[in-house]
Amino acid sequence: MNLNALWEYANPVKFSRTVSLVLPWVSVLALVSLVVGLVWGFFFTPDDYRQGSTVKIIFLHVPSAMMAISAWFMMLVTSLIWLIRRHHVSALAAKAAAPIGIVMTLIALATGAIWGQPMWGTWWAWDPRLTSFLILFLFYLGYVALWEAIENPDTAADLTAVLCIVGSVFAFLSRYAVNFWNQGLHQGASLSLDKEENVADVFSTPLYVCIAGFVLLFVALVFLRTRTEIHKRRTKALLARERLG
Amino acid sequence: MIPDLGKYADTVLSSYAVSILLLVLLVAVSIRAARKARIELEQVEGRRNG
Amino acid sequence: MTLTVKDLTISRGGIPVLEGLNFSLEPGHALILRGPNGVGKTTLLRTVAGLQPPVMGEVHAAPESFAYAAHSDGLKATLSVSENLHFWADVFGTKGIQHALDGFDLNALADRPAGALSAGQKRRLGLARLLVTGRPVWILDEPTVSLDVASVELFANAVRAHLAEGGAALIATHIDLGLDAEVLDVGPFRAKPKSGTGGFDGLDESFL
Amino acid sequence: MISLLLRDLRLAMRAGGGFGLGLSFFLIVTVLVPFGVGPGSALLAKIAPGILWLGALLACLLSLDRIFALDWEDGSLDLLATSPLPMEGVVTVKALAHWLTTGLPLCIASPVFALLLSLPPEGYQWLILSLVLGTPALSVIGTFGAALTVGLKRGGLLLSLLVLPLYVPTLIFGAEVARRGAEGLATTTPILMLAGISAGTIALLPFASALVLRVNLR
Repeated sequence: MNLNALWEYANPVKFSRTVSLVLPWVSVLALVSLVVGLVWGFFFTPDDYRQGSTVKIIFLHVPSAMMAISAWFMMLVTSLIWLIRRHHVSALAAKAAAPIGIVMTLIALATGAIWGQPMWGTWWAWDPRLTSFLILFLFYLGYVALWEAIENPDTAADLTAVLCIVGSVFAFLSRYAVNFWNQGLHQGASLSLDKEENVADVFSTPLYVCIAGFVLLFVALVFLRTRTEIHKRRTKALLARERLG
Repeated sequence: MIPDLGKYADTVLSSYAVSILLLVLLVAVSIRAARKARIELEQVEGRRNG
Repeated sequence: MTLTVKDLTISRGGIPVLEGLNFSLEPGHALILRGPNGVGKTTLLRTVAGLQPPVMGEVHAAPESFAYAAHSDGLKATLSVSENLHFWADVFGTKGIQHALDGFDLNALADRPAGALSAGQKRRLGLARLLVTGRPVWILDEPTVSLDVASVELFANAVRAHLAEGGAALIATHIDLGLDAEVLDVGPFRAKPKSGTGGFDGLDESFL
Repeated sequence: MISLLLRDLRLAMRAGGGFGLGLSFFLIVTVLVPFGVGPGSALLAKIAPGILWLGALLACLLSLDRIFALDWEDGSLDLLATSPLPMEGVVTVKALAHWLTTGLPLCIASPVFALLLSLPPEGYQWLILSLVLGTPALSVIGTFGAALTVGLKRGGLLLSLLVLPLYVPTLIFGAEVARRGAEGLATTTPILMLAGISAGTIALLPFASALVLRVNLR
């Protein structure tokens, strides 16, 4: 496949049309895998011998945490594409992804706190990984606030793109700073290839289904929200043109 | 219907409730915004072409 | 050739406002821009000065040849008139501010803080800044705002002297400065909505 | 560029320039802390490094929106952008001027404030060292935030929201140096990290700030 053909989707019309074609399928797939994964996880998994039934929270906590980071990473990539190739769809996709990232971060934080209450005996501990997500949450807030504050859409796209890149570096630094600041109580990454013993097989399959569901949901929402942003931009441009006469 | 969650029932149920609520809210807000943006655009386009 | 503008399209807030602009400015000449309010004169001047990028087309000029002056004069209220001028002279790497003080009749005010000047006096100081830049092409946006008749004459003389020395000036103004200058009405260059791109299908990267 | 620095310093010294404002703010924070947590010197000594760093950070934050706001309002920024000075240079000078009028006085005055909070004597040198190493990063990062929000109405609050998360690593390592120093622990690692962050931000961030400022002037 010719890689250059990919850039065609940077055209707002082509993008919108493709979204209209693909969105129903992605949405259905997302819904099905989310329902299957969560029902499987909630009803048909055994309790863990250490954590009891709280182990069922990983089906929400792990995928949302992964998506919280992936969403930011996607924003970083689309911001770079915007700065380098000036494709508006790219900038708008970054704008569209940020609120999804916020919700994912919130879910990760909330489930983490709720899980921590019986496990650690406290709602909130300044554990490095929870703290990192809190900082990520602040970055998301700043990013969205900057988009909202600026009137001119291209200026907003430029400034938020730079903020996203600079923010990524500092988020990365914060991660290490926080690790250094408090060597914590979180168990190692719940899902990683080299630590398979952490998550037993009975949990891993529904977990994979849930992760797929979250990814598909993210993709569907980004498609939908980006198309919304394209429509808004078009409306704004037409209104501005009307005012010019 | 609900499986035996033992002493952690509140914890697990509230996690699922909070998460699903947030996800549904996000989807609802996105869909509403999409509909609103589409209607506004159609109005402006209509005025322009009409 | 001091300044050449080719097929320039400029935009404000992402919407093209002027298109197909072509003009050039030779040393010793001035070009007056006219056109109704909001047509894009300020945007054009800012684009030529390099403060914002053009949508299409090119601006050719020797590097670092512009001195830009717009509605705000960039004066610091707590610095005196001569301190303000000395600062800009230092920034532009030129020596001496006496000719600037003379040119705009500011000698008597030299030690007064800029904050204590009247609006017209501030404007004169802002324009005197042009003389200390040592740049050949002046880009002026409504330079005569709040100037009285005598001060307008001072300004016109300063422009004439600048042109006589081989400088050039691009001025957006509504009053007649009595300069021997070409006039460009930018009204006819107003950007037109592209025909044939009726609906959503036709939208391009600027969403029009 | 030196003339720009001198001008900014002169403006800061003159009436209404806000010089010393950060210092006074720092003083007030330091004085208020014992009222909040009680006068016991053991507790104060324990939290002193963190409080002093937080105070320095907030004092820095307080004056950030002035970095470009005045030059934006009176049009100087447009004129500087068309001047021979490179934008990166302008941004660096602005950050330096901010540090000289805010960070440096904080570093110099910090022993007095440390005294008020009963910091153990062996902590003084580490506190000063950490501030000297860390406050330049605070000024440079803050200049980036100020460049992002220049020209925005009600930009001050947004500026804080944008800058505070960026301050996290500097604060952690800076306060860690001061804390470990006061407790007589090894300080090499946080010092190296703090110095690295400062050096990195000073070297790289002005390019981002200049880019952002040019976008904002469009």
